[in-house]
Amino acid sequence: MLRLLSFALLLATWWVAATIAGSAKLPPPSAVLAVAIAEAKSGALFLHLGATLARVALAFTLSMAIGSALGFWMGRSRIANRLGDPWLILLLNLPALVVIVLAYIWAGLTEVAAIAAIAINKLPTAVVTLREGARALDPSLDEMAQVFAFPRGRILRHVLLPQLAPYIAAAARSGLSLVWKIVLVAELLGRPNGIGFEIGVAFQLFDIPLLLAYSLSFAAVVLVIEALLVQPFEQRASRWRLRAA
Amino acid sequence: MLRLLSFALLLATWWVAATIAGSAKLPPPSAVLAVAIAEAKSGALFLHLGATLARVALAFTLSMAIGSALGFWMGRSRIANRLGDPWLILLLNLPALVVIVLAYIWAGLTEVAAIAAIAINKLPTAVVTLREGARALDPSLDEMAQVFAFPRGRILRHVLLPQLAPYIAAAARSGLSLVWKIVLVAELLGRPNGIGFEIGVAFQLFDIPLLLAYSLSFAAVVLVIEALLVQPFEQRASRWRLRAA
Amino acid sequence: ALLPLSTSRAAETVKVAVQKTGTFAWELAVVRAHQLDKQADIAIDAVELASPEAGKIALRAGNADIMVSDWLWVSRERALGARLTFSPYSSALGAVMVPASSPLKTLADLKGRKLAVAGGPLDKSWLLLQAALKRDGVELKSQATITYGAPPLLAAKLADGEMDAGLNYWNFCAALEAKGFRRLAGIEDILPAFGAKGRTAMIGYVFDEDWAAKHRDLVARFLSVTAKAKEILATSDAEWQTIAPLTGAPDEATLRAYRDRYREGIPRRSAAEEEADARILYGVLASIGGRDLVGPAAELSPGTYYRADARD
Amino acid sequence: MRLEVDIQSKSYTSANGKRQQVISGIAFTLERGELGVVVGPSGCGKSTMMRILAGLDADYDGRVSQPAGARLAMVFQEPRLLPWRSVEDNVRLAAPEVTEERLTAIFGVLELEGHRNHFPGELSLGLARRVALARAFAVEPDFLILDEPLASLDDALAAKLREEIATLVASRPMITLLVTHSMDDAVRLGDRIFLLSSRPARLLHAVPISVPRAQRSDATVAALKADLARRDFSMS
Amino acid sequence: MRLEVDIQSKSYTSANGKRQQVISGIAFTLERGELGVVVGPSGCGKSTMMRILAGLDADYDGRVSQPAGARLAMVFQEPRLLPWRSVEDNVRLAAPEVTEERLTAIFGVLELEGHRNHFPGELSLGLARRVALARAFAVEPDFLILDEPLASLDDALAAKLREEIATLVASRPMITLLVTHSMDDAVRLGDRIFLLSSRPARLLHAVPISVPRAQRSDATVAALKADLARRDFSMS
Ligand SMILES: Nc1ncnc2c1ncn2[C@@H]1O[C@H](COP(=O)(O)OP(=O)(O)OP(=O)(O)O)[C@@H](O)[C@H]1O
Ligand SMILES: Nc1ncnc2c1ncn2[C@@H]1O[C@H](COP(=O)(O)OP(=O)(O)OP(=O)(O)O)[C@@H](O)[C@H]1O
Ligand SMILES: [Mg+2]
Ligand SMILES: [Mg+2]
Repeated sequence: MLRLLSFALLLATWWVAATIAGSAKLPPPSAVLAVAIAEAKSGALFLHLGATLARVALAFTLSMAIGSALGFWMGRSRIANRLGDPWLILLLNLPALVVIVLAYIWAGLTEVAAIAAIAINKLPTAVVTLREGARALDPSLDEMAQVFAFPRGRILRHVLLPQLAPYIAAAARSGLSLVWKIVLVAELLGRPNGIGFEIGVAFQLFDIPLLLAYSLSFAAVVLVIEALLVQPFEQRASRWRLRAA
Repeated sequence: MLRLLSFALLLATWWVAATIAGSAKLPPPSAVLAVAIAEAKSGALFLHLGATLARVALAFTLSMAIGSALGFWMGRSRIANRLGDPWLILLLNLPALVVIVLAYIWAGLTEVAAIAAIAINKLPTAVVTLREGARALDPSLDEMAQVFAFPRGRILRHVLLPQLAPYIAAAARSGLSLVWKIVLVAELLGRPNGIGFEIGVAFQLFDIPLLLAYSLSFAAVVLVIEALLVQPFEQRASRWRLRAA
Repeated sequence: ALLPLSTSRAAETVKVAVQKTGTFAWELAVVRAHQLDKQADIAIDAVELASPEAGKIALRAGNADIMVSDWLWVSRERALGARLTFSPYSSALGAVMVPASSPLKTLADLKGRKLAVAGGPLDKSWLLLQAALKRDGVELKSQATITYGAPPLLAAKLADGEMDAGLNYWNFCAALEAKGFRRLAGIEDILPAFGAKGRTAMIGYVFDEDWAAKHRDLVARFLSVTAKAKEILATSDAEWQTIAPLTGAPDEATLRAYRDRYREGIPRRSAAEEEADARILYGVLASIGGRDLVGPAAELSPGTYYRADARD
Repeated sequence: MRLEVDIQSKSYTSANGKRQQVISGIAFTLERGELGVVVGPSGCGKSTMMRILAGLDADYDGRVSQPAGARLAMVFQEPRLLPWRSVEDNVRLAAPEVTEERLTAIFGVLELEGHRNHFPGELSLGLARRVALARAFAVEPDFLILDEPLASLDDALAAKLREEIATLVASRPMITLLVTHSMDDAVRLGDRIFLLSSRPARLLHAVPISVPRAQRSDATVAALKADLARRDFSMS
Repeated sequence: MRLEVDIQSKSYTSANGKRQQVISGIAFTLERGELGVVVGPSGCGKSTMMRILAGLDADYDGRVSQPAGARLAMVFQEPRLLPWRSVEDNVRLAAPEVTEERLTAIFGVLELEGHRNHFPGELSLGLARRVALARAFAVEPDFLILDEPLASLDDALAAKLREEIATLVASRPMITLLVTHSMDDAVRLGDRIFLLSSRPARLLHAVPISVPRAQRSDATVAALKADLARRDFSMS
């Protein structure tokens, strides 16, 4: 289990760095873990983590679904691409802070505003990635599907999705991390709970172990999801790729 | 020129929205433009934009170069992937705030710390995207190159890069936007100039037109670069793709 | 026996935005603990937020009726057309802190030093400091190495010796003080030089004028409730033990520093006196901060201070 | 049900902007039950024509009336399998109604039984082409286009599959078009042989073969081939 | 310079985990100047063997001593061109030292002159295979592997290119291996013919052809083919 080894190495590196730098500059893993356990015992960790995870899940699903559809469309249709491009570039380069502030001003400090703002932030990166995927589709397989009169659903599932899979995987992985980072900002600016809220508090108090404990809790969740769900699935789905000799 | 039309539509939409919502909730384009012009005249806009662009350019180049190389390696070597994966997931899901704060604590409130922190934030998304690209490489072309004893440079330029191009394009586009967003945070937290610094000031004053003027200045730069440089290049580079019939 | 009566009549609600780590949150804790709100028959609905700027969003978005900010911003907003108004909350101001062993003795010694400035170039304390030194012929902005940044980060930077001196918000200064750092000067100490009569409350409750006009009674009761809470915190040391966890103070010394500085900051003067001083300071700030800071108005916008007795 | 083809002209614009005519005049009709064979030099425009007939390309001058409501099946010149689906799935996706029985029969004839669960990347080129044939057979088409279906197969297997195509064509009334470079295949299978010129493709001859398929002895085949060879050279 | 081949066994593990033997025993040597032809049923393991000989696959039991320092060129069974480079660039990238003169000659023989600036996606399959041949020719190899180079070409062109291969082989002392399904090609070009069994491939016969290539008349060829046909069936 190379992966476990690498994980152990990571912890060891952290430990060493903390020892060298001194706990004021970087608290050791044990200190962070102790804080995390304390927060978990008090229930605060789960409360905030739960709130954040719910927001992440919603915003992620929303933006991936709409973003993928839009990106696919822009990759396939020249007109859609021309029309959508200026909007895309604008959305892509609008700072998260601005979108979130505007959303809160427009829709109030509500859950809906937060999730919409986060989704809008993530949307364009999904569009950009899936657009490239759609451009790289193999037209010869399209023709095959057309000749054999594949219905839409079958084309999507058996012809398009497998070709788009690497793009979707890339968009999803970097997208999830982006959503999570933006959720933090949204929580910092206008939610009364969630990891971002706690990180804001920890930052104001400049309590680095607390800051790290909350920050890493999400990474831990993703690590577990990756190891137990995503990677086994990916391995199954890419069985058809012949390994390099 | 569909693109111009779409751009006009975008401005019109904004105008209408501003009129409906009232300028307290969303300032009209004219107000933002007026502020932008005032800031440009005073020279402040160019000063901050220049500082930010320099940081963006450095951090972007750094993270794309290292991230692409790492991602390629992880996509090709099973061992590298297993070893790198936990680090990747950790980096991917470490909030920008945390990385930046730690970097500032470690390396002082310096330019180096800022750029390193930004690059570290962007790095993993480039890795994730390029890893997928490397996994999707066509082994039959590799074999061809090996048989004809292509030297490394030729393989890179003529065999690998064209296959990775869509992944690089996706990573670069969403990466640039990510770098820019993180530069803002880094500037907000500990730099004495740059768009992020000005956005921080505008945010403190809650001066929405100023906030938008600075935010959009970068989007405008990207829009121009895209239209004049990137897209013509992309069109040339993808001439070989047969358009759908 | 009175309890059923008071609950049967629905208490009027006031929505306030509070930063979780701020002093407003401490006061609200006291209000709740002593049921001051119930006694005044109001319900304080607090929106807890994690960053100092979030309150402005809450106010603009309509999620809060009252938040805490400074009169400078209120005046600027008024000049730009927003009908906000201000009621003094605290006169605690930042201070220039140096390490205990620092050779710096007076503000003028900052020349040529590395100075950390929290809150950016338009921060009130920073502008006042510059204005004060200008009178002594020191152009601090160009004659010292200035580093702007987030207040907690700069406090940490000063603490670990990267900076020679730091101008920070009062709560960070209090924490530094507890760590043995020395106050080179508090900003309130330099106010008299500009002609101010006393400690001037820079920050206060900010709310919409029209809303306040419709809820005069509610505003009055809210102000009296918070005044009572302030009084409790001003007199009772035991109370500080109760709210200690809220302050995030890592030790007794820090808590004590917080307590003392907080108590000093409780505004004791009438609104008219406050406003008179604010006008003077406004002039000073406008002259050094310029249009960027104050917006189009050259003077403190009329109506910036909330008058409980005024009728429209 | 008949196929009417009248392609006056077809041109491609290549990536460097040049326009190039590929077909300059091909007109014929095929009746239900007939098998037409298209023969022409490499690169003359045969596959282009097949794409037009299959309805994959509408950008040409002329008119093609495809058999209305006919089920189409096509063996492309390359296998065009879905690399991420097993051999069996590739066939079943194109022909969802195929019975297990018929599938087994088809795989048996094409000697693919042992490869059902392989992915296309694990097949040799000959095997992959056979899977493409299996897919077309499984569909039970009314209109069948075969673009060099027997290339890359050894002689024995090619002969066997030629028989199989003859059987299939005989078993149901369908329209078949076969592109091939093998005169042998052409003469053994075709009802009519269309000889094309080099690019731009023009129909040089449409040679009907009157001997019924079942009765074409080796001698007949040789005679027909000789006849064709003469014509072919006389005009191209 | 000689090629010594002794592959005892080669197996693949397919994606569903099953292991399958593909080659069970092939041993021969080929001297400089010789052209060996490999013939065997579809899917028997010919391409697998070529990949091993080309050094692309090291996962087998046995030993292959490639001609030391020899320049290798290979025509794969599929064209394997770089889709994003023009025909000319595809050739030049593999053979950077090729002179303009020689390139023109090669393109002339392969009838590719008009396609120099086309991208591979704009070629017919036959044209693409010719580009692959052009690439191999341009390299001027010492060791040349041709995996069905003449499939998908019309008879006239195939005959012409067969001549071209013969000329090339005669012009320089190199080792050539040709995989084909056409007995005609095998007998006309080969110095030795290796007959393989069906999977797992085993070397059934190594038939030397003693008549020099230039002197093989149609009658000799027919006789040799008949001889081979007998052997082939007697063991497979
Ligand atoms: N997309 C395209 N763009 C430009 N030219 C094309 C395109 N597709 C085909 N051609 C050209 O059209 C001509 C005919 O191609 P086609 O594939 O129809 O030939 P073919 O008769 O099937 O040849 P083969 O026997 O080699 O398969 C060729 O010269 C080819 O270069
Ligand atoms: N990567 C692979 N994984 C598993 N099996 C494979 C793989 N590659 C080839 N095979 C199997 O090995 C056998 C031989 O394949 P090979 O490509 O060598 O055949 P061939 O003799 O070249 O056939 P053809 O004449 O059809 O080209 C086939 O049965 C094929 O299914
Ligand atoms: Mg063709
Ligand atoms: Mg093969």
